[in-house]
Amino acid sequence: MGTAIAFYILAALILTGGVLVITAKSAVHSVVWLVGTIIAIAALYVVQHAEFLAVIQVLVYAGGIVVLYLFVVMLVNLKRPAEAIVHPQRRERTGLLLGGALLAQFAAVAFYAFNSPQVGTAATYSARGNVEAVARALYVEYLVPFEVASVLLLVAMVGAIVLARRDA
Amino acid sequence: MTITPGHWLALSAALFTIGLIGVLVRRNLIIIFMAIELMLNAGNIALVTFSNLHQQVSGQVFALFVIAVAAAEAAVGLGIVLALYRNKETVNIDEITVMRW
Amino acid sequence: MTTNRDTATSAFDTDELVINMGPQHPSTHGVLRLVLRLDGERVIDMDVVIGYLHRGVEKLTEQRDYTQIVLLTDRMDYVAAASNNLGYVETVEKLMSLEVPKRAQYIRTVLAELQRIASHLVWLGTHAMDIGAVTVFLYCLRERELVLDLFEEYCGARLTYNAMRVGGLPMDLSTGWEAKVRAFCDLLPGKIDDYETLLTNNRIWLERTKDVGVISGADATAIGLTGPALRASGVRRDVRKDEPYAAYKDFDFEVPLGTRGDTYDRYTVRLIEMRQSVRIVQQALDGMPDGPVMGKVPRLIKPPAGETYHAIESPKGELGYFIVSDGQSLSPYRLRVRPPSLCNLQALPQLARGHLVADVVALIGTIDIVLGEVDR
Amino acid sequence: MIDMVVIPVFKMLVVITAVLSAVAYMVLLERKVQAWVQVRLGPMRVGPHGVLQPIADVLKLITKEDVRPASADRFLFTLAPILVVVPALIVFAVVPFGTSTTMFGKEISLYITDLDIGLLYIVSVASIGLYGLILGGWASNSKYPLLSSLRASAQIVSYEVAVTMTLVSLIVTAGSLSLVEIVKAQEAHGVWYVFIQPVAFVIFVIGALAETNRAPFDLPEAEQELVGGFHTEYSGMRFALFFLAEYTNMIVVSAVGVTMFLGGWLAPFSSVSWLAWLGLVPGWVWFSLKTFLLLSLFLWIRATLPRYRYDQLMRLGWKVLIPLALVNLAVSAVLKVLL
Repeated sequence: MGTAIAFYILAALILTGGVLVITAKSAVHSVVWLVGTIIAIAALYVVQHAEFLAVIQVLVYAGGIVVLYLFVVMLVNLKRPAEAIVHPQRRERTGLLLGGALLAQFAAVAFYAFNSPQVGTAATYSARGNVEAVARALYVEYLVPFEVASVLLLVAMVGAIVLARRDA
Repeated sequence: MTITPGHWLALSAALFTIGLIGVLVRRNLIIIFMAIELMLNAGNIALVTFSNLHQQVSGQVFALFVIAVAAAEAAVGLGIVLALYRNKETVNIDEITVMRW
Repeated sequence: MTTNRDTATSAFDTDELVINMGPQHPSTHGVLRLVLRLDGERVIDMDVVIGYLHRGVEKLTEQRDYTQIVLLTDRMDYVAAASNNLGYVETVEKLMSLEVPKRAQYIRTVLAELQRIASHLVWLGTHAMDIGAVTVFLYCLRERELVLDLFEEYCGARLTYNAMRVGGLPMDLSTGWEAKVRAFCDLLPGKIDDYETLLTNNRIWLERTKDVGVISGADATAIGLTGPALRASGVRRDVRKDEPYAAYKDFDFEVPLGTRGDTYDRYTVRLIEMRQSVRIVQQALDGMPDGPVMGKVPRLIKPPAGETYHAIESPKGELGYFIVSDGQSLSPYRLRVRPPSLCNLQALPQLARGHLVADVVALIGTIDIVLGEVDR
Repeated sequence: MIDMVVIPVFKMLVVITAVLSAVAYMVLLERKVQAWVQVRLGPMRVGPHGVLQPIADVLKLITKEDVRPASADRFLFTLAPILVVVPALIVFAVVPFGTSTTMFGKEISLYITDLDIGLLYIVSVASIGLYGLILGGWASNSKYPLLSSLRASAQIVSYEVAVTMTLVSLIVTAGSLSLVEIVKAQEAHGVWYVFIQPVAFVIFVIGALAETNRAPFDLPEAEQELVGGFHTEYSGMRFALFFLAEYTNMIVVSAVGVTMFLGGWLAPFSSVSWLAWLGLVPGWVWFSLKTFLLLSLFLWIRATLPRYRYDQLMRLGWKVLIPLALVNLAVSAVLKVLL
């Protein structure tokens, strides 16, 4: 019951936030809605007993990545509206249609999923918090991917610095 | 009023679709990047749902990797946006068509 | 020149930002207006806009007789009114070839040096406050208060003294005043040590002042810097030594010099000057001659036709007066002031170029300007 | 029902009331401490020795006209102060003020909740407060606030790294992310972690000063440089919210510092037998006292030091504190494994 209420409220928040992100006129407003959506998703993770992931979501996504977006939006100080020019070959309706088609497809899949066996709450697989479980998985089972991810981040960092340097 | 994994996946699918529409419809490169973030998050919701479904933390670990990838993508992508802005004074993808036929 | 390298170091390409600093800004020391062109936080260029406090002092003097003008000079550099008085009366005396009694000369020197201490205290306080050390400001004002008390006891005023007359002084010292000055002279060095404890070896203070706003001796001379700001660049120029006036040739004091010409040097030079001022005051009190404080002055002060220029070392630098008399009227035909603040202010854009906004604030402090004197 | 709803809500009310009144008196304390350092009296008019000054301040701020610049972004201008205050307040959800007390025959714990990821929760919630600063500066549509908010965000992001690193080394030492567990671990160790991790404590205090925009790192609010800071265009109640958030954040970092390094609610000198009576004093008194002392340290520093410059601040953060914190973390980890 409690889960259901939380789910519906959060789902409403997430979807509204998502729609506002892509419809907002000003990019700064978009960023604000993105933050809202991400925090709502973090709350959703808490409902799903993924507390560690929820905190990381807020810390890394909301506190880090989206701040980067905000910085760039504020630095890119456009002299004319960002979307003033439309390419003649742009087909917005087709885009919407494709999105709708994808949603329909997903809906079909979800329809099947509704009939799949129901799973109880997840408290069983992480008795005392799930930090330990996640850490074990991350550092034991997925150690190599973890290291690869860190190399990826390093490369991305170097790349971003090279791109952003003015005298490059 | 029970919430099945189907509900979670439906939410994930809807969010993904919103992100996709954003990518297809908007012309502001920064907003397109944000739409991509929405799609990545939709993926994460699905991953966490499966993690719950199968009582495995692997899904959550994958979600962490997705976040790491998102961070890398944001850094490089926004670097590109800045470089574009410096050279072309625009972030409208409809104006950046040199490499497109 | 440096602009190329500086713009390249800042990470993001933003548009040049033009911001107005002042005339209503907490750290422009009155009504100075700076138009800054910024790249990020780095100053590319700067326009100094002055004139917000222009009252036409020079023109006003043409309507006042020579005694009344003393009062107008008070209102130029209002934190160092006695120095302004001194420069003016000495110029008129030079124009009229008047003899000033020795006792008056000594008292004038004492007053001028006390004024230098007071002015430097205001400078140190505001400079430190601009860099964020608010406490130093209140300590400095506390000691300045003592100087003001001394002035109040001497002439009855605390800010605009009107303390000197052509040919001497309006009144002699009151009894016990000398003892109070001596007590202050004993007290001040310890207080200066206190300020130094808070600032001189403070890492943050060093980082904020060292190598900030460096100007070479040659550049400083070329742009016309005067006073402590010039001496901090290593140029030995002090009117008190070079063209002694009042009683300065009787006293033994040192003129501190800087080596690098940065904000820190200007800071140390002024601190040493305060200590030297204490020495001068003590020597003057020791050697204080007896006699009248007012020389033989005609009832109507009417200098012969002619012109003269005379400069003194005010706390801010070389303060010069140029007076033209037509020999008939009781007012100057023309009076022109060479204000050290204005000359020092000219160096600000050169000092600030390539530095950050935060340094601009420190630099306004370090050149020690008073807008009343800049605009007159 | 009582355990699930009434008691937590009651606790929240108590904590929020306590924090808000603490903030009000923080302001008075700050003015008084500054005044004493600077040989002044400070506020003296409202009430004896100015003790009612906070009430007068609050009344003034509430009744003041709320000015919104014509060209400001209306939505974000309103949102920004809220975004600053809310994270600052909800951090207190996991701060343990004591162990537990008995009230009306019920055992009541002196913390709202004990999350097993409490520390991460604090760090992540604190990172949200940043948005308020950036958006406030941007939405004002004015140059000084914009410069200031860029300064603030860059500063907070940089120092967050160092502070988080020190907290991680504390986690390594304590072996838990829960704040309650960390204090209990200090009890078990018999020594506060400030003595085990002195380097971390120093980095934490410096980083805390920087993260709360306090002197000598108060660049975003440097009155002498940027007029007022990111809240230059704000007035009345909205300004009060920024103000509230700043002081709440100070209390937050002090409370976290006390919990992590100074033994939280533990009485000092627990091993000295003839001082055992100190243990009779309730834990929350010790907690408040230590927080108060740490806050006083902040005020003292503000009254003493000049201000850093932006580039120097960044250099200190990235080239000194972060490497130091990393080394400290590595050493802590190695020692933890070896010992």
